[in-house]
Amino acid sequence: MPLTAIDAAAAANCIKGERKAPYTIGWANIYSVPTWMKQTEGTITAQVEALKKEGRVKDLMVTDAQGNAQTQIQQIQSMIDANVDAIIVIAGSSSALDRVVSDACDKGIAVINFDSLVNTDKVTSKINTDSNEWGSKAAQWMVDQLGGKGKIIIMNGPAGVSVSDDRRKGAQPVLDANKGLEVITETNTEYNVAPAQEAMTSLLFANPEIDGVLSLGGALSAGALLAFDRQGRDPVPTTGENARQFLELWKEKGIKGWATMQPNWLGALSVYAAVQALDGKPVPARVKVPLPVIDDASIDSYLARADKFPADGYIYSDYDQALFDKLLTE
Amino acid sequence: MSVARGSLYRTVQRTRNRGLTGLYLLVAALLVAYVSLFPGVLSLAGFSRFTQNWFPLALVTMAQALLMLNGGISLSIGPLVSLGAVIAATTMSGPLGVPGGIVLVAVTGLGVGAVFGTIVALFRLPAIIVTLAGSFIVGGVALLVLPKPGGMVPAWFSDALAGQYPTAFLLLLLVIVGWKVFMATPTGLGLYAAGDNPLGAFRSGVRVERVRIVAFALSGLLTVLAGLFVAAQTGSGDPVIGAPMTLNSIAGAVLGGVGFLGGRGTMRGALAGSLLLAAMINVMFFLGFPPVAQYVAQGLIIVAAVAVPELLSRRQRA
Amino acid sequence: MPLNEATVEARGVHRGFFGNPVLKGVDIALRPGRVHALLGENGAGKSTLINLLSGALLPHAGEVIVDGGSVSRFSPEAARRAGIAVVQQELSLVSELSIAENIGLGAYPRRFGLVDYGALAEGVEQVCRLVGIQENRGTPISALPLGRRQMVEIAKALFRRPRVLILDEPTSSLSAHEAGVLADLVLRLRDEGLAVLYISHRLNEVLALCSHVTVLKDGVVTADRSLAGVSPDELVRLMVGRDAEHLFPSWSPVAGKEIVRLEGFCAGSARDVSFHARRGEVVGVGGLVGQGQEDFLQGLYGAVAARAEAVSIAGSASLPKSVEAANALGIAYVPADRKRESLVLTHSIAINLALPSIGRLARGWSRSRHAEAELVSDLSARLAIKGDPARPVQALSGGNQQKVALAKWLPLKPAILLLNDPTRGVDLDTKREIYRMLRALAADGTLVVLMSSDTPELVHLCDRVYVFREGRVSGVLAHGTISEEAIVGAALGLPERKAA
Amino acid sequence: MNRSLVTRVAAHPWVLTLVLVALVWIVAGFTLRGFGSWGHLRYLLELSAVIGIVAAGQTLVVIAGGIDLSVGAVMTVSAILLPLLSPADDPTGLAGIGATLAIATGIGILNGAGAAYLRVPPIIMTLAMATFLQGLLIIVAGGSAVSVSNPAVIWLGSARPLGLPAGVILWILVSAATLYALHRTPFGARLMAIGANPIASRLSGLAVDRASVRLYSASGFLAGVAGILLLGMNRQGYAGIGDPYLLSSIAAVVLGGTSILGGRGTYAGTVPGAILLVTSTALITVVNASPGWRSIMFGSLILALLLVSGREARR
Ligand SMILES: Nc1ncnc2c1ncn2[C@@H]1O[C@H](COP(=O)(O)OP(=O)(O)OP(=O)(O)O)[C@@H](O)[C@H]1O
Ligand SMILES: Nc1ncnc2c1ncn2[C@@H]1O[C@H](COP(=O)(O)OP(=O)(O)OP(=O)(O)O)[C@@H](O)[C@H]1O
Ligand SMILES: [Mg+2]
Ligand SMILES: [Mg+2]
Repeated sequence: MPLTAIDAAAAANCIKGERKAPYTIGWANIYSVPTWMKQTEGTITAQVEALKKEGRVKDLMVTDAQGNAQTQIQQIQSMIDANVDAIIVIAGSSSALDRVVSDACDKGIAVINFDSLVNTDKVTSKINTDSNEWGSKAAQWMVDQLGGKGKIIIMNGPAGVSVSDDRRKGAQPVLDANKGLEVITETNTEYNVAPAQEAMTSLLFANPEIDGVLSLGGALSAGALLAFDRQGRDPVPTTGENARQFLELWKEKGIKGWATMQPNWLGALSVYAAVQALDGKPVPARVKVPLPVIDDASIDSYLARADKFPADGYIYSDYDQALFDKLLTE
Repeated sequence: MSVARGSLYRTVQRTRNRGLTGLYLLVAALLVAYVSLFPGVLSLAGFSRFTQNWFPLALVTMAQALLMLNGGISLSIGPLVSLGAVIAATTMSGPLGVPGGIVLVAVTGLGVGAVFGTIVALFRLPAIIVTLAGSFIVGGVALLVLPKPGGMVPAWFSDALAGQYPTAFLLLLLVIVGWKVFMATPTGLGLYAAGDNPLGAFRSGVRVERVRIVAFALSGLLTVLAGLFVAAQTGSGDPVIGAPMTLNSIAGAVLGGVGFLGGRGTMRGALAGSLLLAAMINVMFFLGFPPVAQYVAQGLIIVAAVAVPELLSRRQRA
Repeated sequence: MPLNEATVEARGVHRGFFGNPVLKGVDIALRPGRVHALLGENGAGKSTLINLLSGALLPHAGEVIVDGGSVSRFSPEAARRAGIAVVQQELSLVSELSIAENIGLGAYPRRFGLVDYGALAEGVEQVCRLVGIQENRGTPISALPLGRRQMVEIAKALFRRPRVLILDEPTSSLSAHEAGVLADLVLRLRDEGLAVLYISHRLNEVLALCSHVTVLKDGVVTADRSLAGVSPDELVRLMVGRDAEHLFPSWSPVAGKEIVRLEGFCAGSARDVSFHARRGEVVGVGGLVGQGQEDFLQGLYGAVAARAEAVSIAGSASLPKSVEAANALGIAYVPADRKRESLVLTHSIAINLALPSIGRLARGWSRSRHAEAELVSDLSARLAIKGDPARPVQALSGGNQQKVALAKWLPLKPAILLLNDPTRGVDLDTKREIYRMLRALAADGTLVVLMSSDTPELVHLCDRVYVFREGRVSGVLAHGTISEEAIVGAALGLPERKAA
Repeated sequence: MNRSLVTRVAAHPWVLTLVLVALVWIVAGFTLRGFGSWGHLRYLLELSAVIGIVAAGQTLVVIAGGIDLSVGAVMTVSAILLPLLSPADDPTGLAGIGATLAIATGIGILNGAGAAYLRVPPIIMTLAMATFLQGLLIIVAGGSAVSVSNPAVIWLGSARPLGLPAGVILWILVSAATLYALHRTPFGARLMAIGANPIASRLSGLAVDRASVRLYSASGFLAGVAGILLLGMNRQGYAGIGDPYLLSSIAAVVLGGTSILGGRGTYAGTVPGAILLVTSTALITVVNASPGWRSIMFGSLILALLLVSGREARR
């Protein structure tokens, strides 16, 4: 992972003024209801509890913008007004939060942005996996599976959202390089089972020949598999994310599968990074978390832990402080 | 016949506050709570920021109230906000520049609104479903203009509108003055009349259909202006940023006492309703409510804002 | 313009609704300086005709002529410019706007494109004085009682400085005093040279005001003549095509068991009312409009909150808390504003008639179509309600609508029937039927409480009359002492009132 | 003859919606591969069943002059609560269903009570309720939710007695009950009257407040049923699962010719309205176009259907 000197120099970004432990941390959530968010918040609060015990964090202020980027701006503004020491944020819009986030940075507040990123670089650190890589790796696996030839359907997340757009963009060069792979059609749905299943079912009726499903995240793949199953069609190689339901179906139906993930512990890592930065330790301006891959070899190890995760949740890879330290110093 | 010029106007204005005392008190209480929790809001910058956050909601609430007063409703407020934002973000840094962008956004809003209004008025279709279908169309166009968040609004323009100064508040005052002027035109009063008693208004010589189209067009204008402001506030465009605003605009208007069937309610009430929604978010933050409590409190405050005045007035009547 | 030239004229106009012809080649000519009466039964097409004359509807055939020229593409706006103003039977007011803004609606004085509130206030002031509106001009319409709204509607017509003034049943919701003001006004306007078209079911008004009459029957004009020297009986004959019968039935008082006794009753603006009545009586409730009579009735009906010091009503020692409770005690109420408070206009006549009985007729969970149909045909026959019961009640004329509003309570066999102005806007024949029915119900042992703004009704129909003034009973007139003078005297609080 | 047909259709706008569905199906069946197969049509019906069942409650509420904006949230809550409320030792799974429906109905009762006794406009009451339920979901979602193992729910989502999906059969039952309630019971007649003129209804002795409580509880109950069916079809409940059904339910009602102002309408129109919506979505899905264009096409299709069926009669 190339980390330039400039990045390292910018590591002390934002933080100014009297910032002494224990710190107050603001967690500006965009929407706390979805299970992924709930699990992520779980890792955040767990991390905060641990840090509280060490006396390094005093308080965690949580807001929920109910999916409204405007509200999120207002809430981050309130966090600035309350002069919290750090703000952890998943952006409700990759562009809309730029101004308020850089405002927070100007006020000397550590800003850690993970998952959905803002465009501005005026943050202490951005922590994420690489969405482009997500798409290209999935597409590459599909090419390998099908031997570079076949008809595939691409399932995307919601339109107009950066993550889903970036993943799709990442897949494009691979598809261009392998003209034997024909994209019959694409869909855009929420990252949820029901709409994905619905869309896939319609496509199954319209397309008698499908060789692969290149699904780019969330629970889309589970929806696709359910659609194949319920229409009595033989499943085809499918990519996806670490949704527990997908992993279980993959095993149960014995398909050729591949999955990666957006680890929920990015939340915990963000809290950890915020405190590190506030403590004056170097934190890279960009932390690119490598994509964990789940394949036929590793799926069993994930399913073995399935019980610890909600049925509609995501089985994320293990994490510990050593991993965090490694990611933050790399 | 010594009617002082303007005294009629003043009396009329005064009676429009009827029934809003409860809401005004609630809003005042929230604002007092906010100020005591965070005195910084009294500084120029603090005040500017707070009004900036309120402004887009105020605009869309007015847009919705305008239609509801006329007996309509719009479910395409959210997508239209997005459309305004993406047009602003894609044109303003291009050859058209800021003025060109503003004009283009305004024309789009007026045009889209007028088209909806025409369909509703001439084909006599229910506004709710026309604008529901319209929301998909407008949302689709926004996605075509800007498939993912991006674009750019010149920094000076952002700073001018959403910087350290209470420009948003001044703009809001301007819009309110504009509304007052509109409500002092025959068309403005016709808007109420056509909402409350369309047949009577028609027989009185009000051009009910034209008034309806005007209402939709103005509502479209206010909506895209909210989008324009959002683009300036955020410095960029996002094709789905407006989505939650549809329901919020309805909530603000109904909280403010604007009725569904037309002709009932006032714009001042709607504005108070939107202020209530905006202030509530900040107050809950400073009270340190966890998300669960935020949801519950929000629901309770909304129900109470409507139920308490009603119960009190029933008590008085009995 | 020569005085005898017609200002507005309809020639051979045809108009129907959904294939049902209402007007079949009607002629009418309104001339300056003349008050022209338009008579006809409910549903004869009077309102339809004036809608044609005022551009609110377009004729299917024939033409409307203004100042000698035929008009194409007529509209309310064009009619206003031609100086035609209409007081519609259905109010065309906007409840949230103020009196002044309503009066000016559609004809605002402007300055720089804005409503000139100064000029509006002046213009409104003039017409308000003419019609005697004292309320603050900024008061919203929703705060006014029905009668006052009607006056605003008249002021609104005058505000347009019309050459032609069309009044469609303007007095049906007015008090006697307001009606008097209006009559004077009409005569004055006539003398100023206006052409006036006057529609009313009150023949004495017609005789007092009008000099010419057009009678509509079954969509055609059956009479178009001067009223000079026409007697009331002749007028009735012109209208209904046969000799006039007595309007009021004769009856002999019966003294049934006491069914209502109230002391210190308060509801809404009604204060400290003492009231008692027996089965078999028709008890009148009179007074100027809006003196608490309506709250009194609605309080008895459980529709507004009420309390009393001592109560005995239909065998119960407490007031009904809700409308259902009142119904259960056998109390029924016929509201004044039938379109708003009584009928479900868009629904069928049958449903409207059956609505209060539907639950009782049901077998188990299901509605009994058969029993309902029987009930409906029985009621339609008993009250001679015209029209297919499957049609919406809004397609009925006002009089027939009123019959529906009354008839739906009969299956309940009410012990107490509360009526709020039941003959408003109702034609003569129907009035007669309603009066006969009220007395017949009384004879069967029902207590009928009749609130009315039509004083002759109280005089000729009631056993006793309670007169209200400022929320209190200002006089109780017993049989034999009831006269128009006594009622008006008590209503105005004159000292020589007779208390029973 | 011709004319009486026209007037009949004008008097029953739902017939037109039905004709539209038939037309769309026939045209699509001949032009699109796979559309006309029995399996596909059956699937469309199955999807329509979910919308149709929520929209049954919505139809009742709208006819009575109200609106229920909490149905989506109620569906979500039901789908998420059901696995939690199903005791593992109940082999039938009916206990869990009963408990879930009781909660859904309870939510409806609260809506109705707020609208009737607190005089909160239904739109605000149900919107606030939806907000409350979001709060509830934060507590419940992602907690100990387990995959649905309730046998009755799984059966509902996958069985095909008589060759018809169980969900469709359930829908037929709900439709029959709704049509019966609306057109054959005193309750239905009263709802229509209340929707057309609440003041007159009250003065005619109809228990308007009580009716409104019953009405919203029916809507809550039916949203609960739809949520359970949706859970059965997806095997998994998640936050947001019910969200798309709020607008769909309203759209189905209005496309079916029910007046959004209340007082007039029938569930007989909502049924084809629901099918029309699902069909439109399916048609748009198989078109290969950018998301923006798809959205535009969907909106235009609804608008076109609306124009063809030209509702709200001239005054
Ligand atoms: N808009 C309409 N649609 C359908 N039918 C109508 C309409 N307006 C009037 N009618 C019918 O035309 C007939 C005549 O109505 P109109 O209002 O002209 O009667 P009218 O003479 O004014 O009666 P009234 O004395 O009760 O006022 C009525 O029986 C009514 O059924
Ligand atoms: N089928 C209908 N559809 C729509 N409007 C109708 C219909 N039938 C009648 N109307 C309207 O309702 C009115 C009912 O007829 P009519 O005028 O005879 O009653 P009314 O005299 O106005 O009642 P009232 O005297 O109490 O005011 C008509 O004037 C017309 O405007
Ligand atoms: Mg009439
Ligand atoms: Mg009449």
